[in-house]
Amino acid sequence: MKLPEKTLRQLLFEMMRIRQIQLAIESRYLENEMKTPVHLCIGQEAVAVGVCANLKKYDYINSTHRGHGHYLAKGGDLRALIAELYGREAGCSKGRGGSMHLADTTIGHYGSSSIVGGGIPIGTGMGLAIKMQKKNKVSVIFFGDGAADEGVLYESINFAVLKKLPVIFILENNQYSVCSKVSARQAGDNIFHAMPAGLLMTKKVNGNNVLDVYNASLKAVARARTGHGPSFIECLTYRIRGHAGCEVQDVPGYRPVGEIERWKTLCPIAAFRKKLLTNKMITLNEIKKMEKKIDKQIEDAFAFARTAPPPKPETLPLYLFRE
Amino acid sequence: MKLPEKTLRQLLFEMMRIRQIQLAIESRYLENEMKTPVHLCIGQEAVAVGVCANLKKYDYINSTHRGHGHYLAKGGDLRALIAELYGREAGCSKGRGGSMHLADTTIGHYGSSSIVGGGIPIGTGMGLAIKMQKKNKVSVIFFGDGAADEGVLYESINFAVLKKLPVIFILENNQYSVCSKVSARQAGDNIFHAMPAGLLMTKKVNGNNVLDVYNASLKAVARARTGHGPSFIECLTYRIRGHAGCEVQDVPGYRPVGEIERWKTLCPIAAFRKKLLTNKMITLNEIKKMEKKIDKQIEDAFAFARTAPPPKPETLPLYLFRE
Amino acid sequence: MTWSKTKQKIIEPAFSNNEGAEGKRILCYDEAIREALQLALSRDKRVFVMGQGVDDPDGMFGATRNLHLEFGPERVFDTPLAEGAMMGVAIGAALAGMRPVYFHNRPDFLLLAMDQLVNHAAKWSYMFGGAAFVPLVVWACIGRGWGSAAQHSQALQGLFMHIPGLKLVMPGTCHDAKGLMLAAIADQNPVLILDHRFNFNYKGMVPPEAYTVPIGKGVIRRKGRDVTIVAVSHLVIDACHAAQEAAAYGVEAEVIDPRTLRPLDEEIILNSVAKTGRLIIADCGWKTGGITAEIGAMVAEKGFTYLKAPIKRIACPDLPTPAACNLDEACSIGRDNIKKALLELTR
Amino acid sequence: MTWSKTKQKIIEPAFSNNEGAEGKRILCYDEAIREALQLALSRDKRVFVMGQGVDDPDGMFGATRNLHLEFGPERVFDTPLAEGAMMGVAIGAALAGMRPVYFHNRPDFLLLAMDQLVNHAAKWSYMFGGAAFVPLVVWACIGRGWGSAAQHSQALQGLFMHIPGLKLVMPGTCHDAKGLMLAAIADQNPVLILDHRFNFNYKGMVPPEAYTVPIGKGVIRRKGRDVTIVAVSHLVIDACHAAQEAAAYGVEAEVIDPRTLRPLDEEIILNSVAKTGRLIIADCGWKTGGITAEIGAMVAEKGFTYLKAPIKRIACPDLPTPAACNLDEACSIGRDNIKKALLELTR
Ligand SMILES: Cc1ncc(C[n+]2csc(CCOP(=O)(O)OP(=O)(O)O)c2C)c(N)n1
Ligand SMILES: Cc1ncc(C[n+]2csc(CCOP(=O)(O)OP(=O)(O)O)c2C)c(N)n1
Ligand SMILES: [Mg+2]
Ligand SMILES: [Mg+2]
Repeated sequence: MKLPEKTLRQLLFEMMRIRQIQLAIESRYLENEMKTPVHLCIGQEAVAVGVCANLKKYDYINSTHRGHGHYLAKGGDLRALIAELYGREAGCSKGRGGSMHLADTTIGHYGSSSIVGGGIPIGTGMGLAIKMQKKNKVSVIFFGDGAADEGVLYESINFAVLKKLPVIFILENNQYSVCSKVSARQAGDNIFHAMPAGLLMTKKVNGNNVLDVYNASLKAVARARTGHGPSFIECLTYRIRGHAGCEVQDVPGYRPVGEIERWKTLCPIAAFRKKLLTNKMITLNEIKKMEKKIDKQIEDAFAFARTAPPPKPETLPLYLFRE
Repeated sequence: MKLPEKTLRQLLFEMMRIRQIQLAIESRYLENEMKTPVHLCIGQEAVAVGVCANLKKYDYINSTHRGHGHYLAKGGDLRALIAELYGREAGCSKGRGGSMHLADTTIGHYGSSSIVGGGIPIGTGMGLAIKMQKKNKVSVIFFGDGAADEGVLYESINFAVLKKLPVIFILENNQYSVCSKVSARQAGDNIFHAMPAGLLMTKKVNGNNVLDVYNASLKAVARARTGHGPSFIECLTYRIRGHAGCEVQDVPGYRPVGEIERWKTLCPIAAFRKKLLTNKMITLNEIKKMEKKIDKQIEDAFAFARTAPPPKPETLPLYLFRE
Repeated sequence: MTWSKTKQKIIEPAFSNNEGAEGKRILCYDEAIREALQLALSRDKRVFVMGQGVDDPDGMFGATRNLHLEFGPERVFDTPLAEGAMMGVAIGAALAGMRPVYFHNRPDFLLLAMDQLVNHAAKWSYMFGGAAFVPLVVWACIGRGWGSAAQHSQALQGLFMHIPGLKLVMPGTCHDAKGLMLAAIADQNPVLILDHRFNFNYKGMVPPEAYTVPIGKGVIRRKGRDVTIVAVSHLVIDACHAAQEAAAYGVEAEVIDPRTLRPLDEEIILNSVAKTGRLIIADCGWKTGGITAEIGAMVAEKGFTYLKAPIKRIACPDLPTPAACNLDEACSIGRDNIKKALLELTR
Repeated sequence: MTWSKTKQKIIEPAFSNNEGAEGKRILCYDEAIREALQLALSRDKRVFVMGQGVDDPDGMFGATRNLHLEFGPERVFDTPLAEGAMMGVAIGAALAGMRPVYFHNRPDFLLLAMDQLVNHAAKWSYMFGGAAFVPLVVWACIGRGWGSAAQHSQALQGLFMHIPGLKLVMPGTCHDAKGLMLAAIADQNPVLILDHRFNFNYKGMVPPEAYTVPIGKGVIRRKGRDVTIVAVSHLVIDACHAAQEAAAYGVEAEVIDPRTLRPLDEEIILNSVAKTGRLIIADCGWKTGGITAEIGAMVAEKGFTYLKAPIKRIACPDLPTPAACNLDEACSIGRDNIKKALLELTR
């Protein structure tokens, strides 16, 4: 399928934006002002962007501890994200959540869990609500290969298929859970790929190719919107940085020599950029401009976050219950 | 495969024995002396018998709330079973467990859980122990179609395959969980049948045909003993009685008209009996003798249980901890 | 249904003898709950009922009987045996604007859903600074007997009382069963209702209209000057009977039904102890670290100067429930234990 | 390893200032635990160590570092993220004669395994009248900080203390971390060890040989006549410091480290309160229905006549942990809270 140039450029822009934001967080993280465990998605940008490009503002997403990319790709406010990392009242979760608990209900993001797999049934339940309310929304659930170890995935997919829910399961397989390779935890290929297509649309895509991700999720979204039920898309990708935080904090010794370097050459952004450049769909100059624009946004967001006030101590007990 | 006549007759005898014992429990249950929620396995005898006929005394089994058949087929003591139902100190669990919690460690039965699916990972762990201890045992796990809804099954099979454990998963699909049909709970055919054979041997058998069950589990046991890892066998069968307890206690209205009657005609014992009679492997007279022998055992067990003393009140706090 | 307009009934009719009940409508406990669900389902299309067996021919303890016929299988539905995921599904539906009521016929099975209940439902509103919230009712039946044994007899209120962000409700009357169910459905937050099986033997006055009983308010079931008894769920009626019997010995006990354990109506308890100087707490859960621990410590902290005698904690022995009925009964507590404590404390 | 022959060390060396430590060997907390595991793995081939990340390059908090290299990947292994099943696997292995030590780096994740831990491990021996038993050690690290927030900061001892059949251990020193780990491995029953992350900053005397510290015995860390402080885990050292500071005001506090919360050494607490007449309980978990509730109620029940003043409960506010560091710190408790309570109580 041929996509309009505008869409292609947008995809590139979104990926670049997420990358630059992650890099900015990384470079400032060691200042010890963002006192929250961050999990960067450097190298995995194509997944969030490829999927979310198919979503409307009112569609739901459900994310994980590694959720900056999903939040941004869905349209989450950048200032509110950075302010959240700085533990500010102006943060998207009022500083209560930190990096692992982002939310922006205005864009269908009702909060993410840092319990691995925790968001999967919740996103499924949002799909149930959509169906009961007869709305034309979809509920997308992002989760990692670690979450695919958890039985709750099996239970949730079973329920989504049983009730034909408009749910899209996006397995973001970056091949590791902390220091543990997927082969040390999973017996074989993901069992869900063996589900009959009529029940569950399943696809395995190159998660570093934004167009592959885009096309697979386009189909899944169409299916969900037309009442044909759930889909399961596995995106193979790679986490370039350490599990938590930045490169310098990564423990050495758990990845084979050369693996990171090899995956760096498979960078989803570099590849797509090259493609657009080669096809003359964008110029180097335009890319430079994009970078600048993003840098400005980043500067603005950090400036905002740094000077924003922390929560007032007397607000500590608020929000436990909704009145 | 041709089985020796002796084995065939033994299979019949074991099934008849379990049936007669269940019927005896049923008929006496309404006396209100067995104060424990019983779950009869009438109609499902071929599963327990067909599997356990392949096991040695030292092999492990793990069972469920509907566990009389497994306990008996594995060689559990009848008096101790009935005494357990009567809440006696001489019960197999000293009266502390009741019908749902039988154990007899001398025959590799380390206790069963009444949490649906609860025994699955435990049996898997026993398989892990076997492997670590380099023993030549197998660990067999019986569970129902209800337990197949639970994510713990997925997690346990993944682990068993990952570690190539000598574990045999026996799904006893009697098509109901209480009043809930399997199709109301599961999206499609059991996903585990789609596992690659090299990782997990999977089979679907007529659970009312004791030879089918026998042959499938024979292969699974051989596989497990030779270090080739786990198997998954689904046995299609039917629960003739109500979920808990006896016929008269069954709630009407949840099973299609005629379903019970139809399955009664598919009785695993009648079919097998007929086969042996037709093939002149047994005579009616011999069957009568078997019945009598079993009746005598039953009389003896009930007499024993009825007169056996209940636990002494002062023993209440015992066994919380092993000293 | 505009929940805010639902009338709040704070005054509970006398219940143990149905005094003043003439001409009033009497319902069984299951009917009271069923009526609450029926009203909620009719008035608010966000409400739905899910849980294993809710569409069984008998319903769950009768309380859900035929609701699926009246409201359709989309709004009253059975679930797979997947307690972990189904709790998450209920949370997700609540986040997306629905009002799920999720039934469990035993609290034992809630242990499979602890992660979703404790790590998710209870924390969601706080964790996102109020951006999202989880109006979820989880209902489970506690109780023991008939050799149900260790995994089917637990009364786990002691666990759940420890969780910030979770409201914990344990009605003791038919009236409250209905009113608290409606209050829980109307609440914007996760509420766990634990009903004791014994309660399903109760009959009592239940007004036909929709009303709520406030979550967090206890009630005095019997007035007295000598001892305060805080009794939970079915033990409220046991405590009233014990108090009645002890009155023959000149001991006048005040019986408090807290109705909600979290938030706990500390005031009603402290005020009573200020008057009586003596405290008995009766709960059908385990003793150590359970309900009697919290209420006892709360009074030793905030009402110490009122106390004239050691507090008494009546609770189940710290053991898994044995199957054998003589042992099981030895574990159960009720009227006699309370009476004994009453007399000991005032001797 | 013949556990019964392992020497039991009941006397704990002075630890907060390492008085009398000259010539003794000093280890870090992680080294102390690692030594316990190393000894157990060498001496008893039934022992194995499983858990997410136990074979990571750094080990879990250093405490499992390189054990997989020494004992092989069959005996020290990583697991899938399947906390529910893996707890069952550990139970099954224990039933079949092994001695698993199952590590969790957060107790929050134990909530996924509650069914196996509470419904199975804790009940198994009782449920089968002792026919089978579960010698299982579950180890988890509690602690907060660095914005870990609601799902990565819980201190859930209050939940686990409620469970009959589960032993609950919370060491406060390096010496005890080793001795209690060995005692837990030697125990025939499920033992849950909760170590606070702050403890991993400790150094202390640790004898090199295999020794056990008895489960169920507390220890007096500081003698005093005016107030009893029962402090849990890392708060033991905070309490000692607070007591030291309060001594300047003429207040002499006695500090008790219960070491095991279940079974609880009630005697050591009651004896101390008999002397001091005043009780402070300090715990890093939630207040309501937690450790401070049980210990407070126990004393109000069994030691009421000793008490001269209301008990004081110092615990975390009943809230999910907020991420923002200023709020998080406002939730944390330590030396200053204890000191304040001490002075208030004796004013
Ligand atoms: C239930 C649970 N178990 C363990 C953890 C600890 N933990 C946090 S992130 C993580 C890695 C998860 O891997 P994956 O799902 O692949 O996500 P990734 O970090 O690779 O994006 C683990 C194990 C957790 N948060 N929740
Ligand atoms: C985790 C859990 N959920 C629910 C129940 C209640 N329950 C007891 S038996 C049963 C039916 C289980 O069905 P299945 O596994 O097919 O076994 P069957 O009764 O058919 O032999 C249910 C739902 C339970 N015991 N445990
Ligand atoms: Mg991963
Ligand atoms: Mg079944």
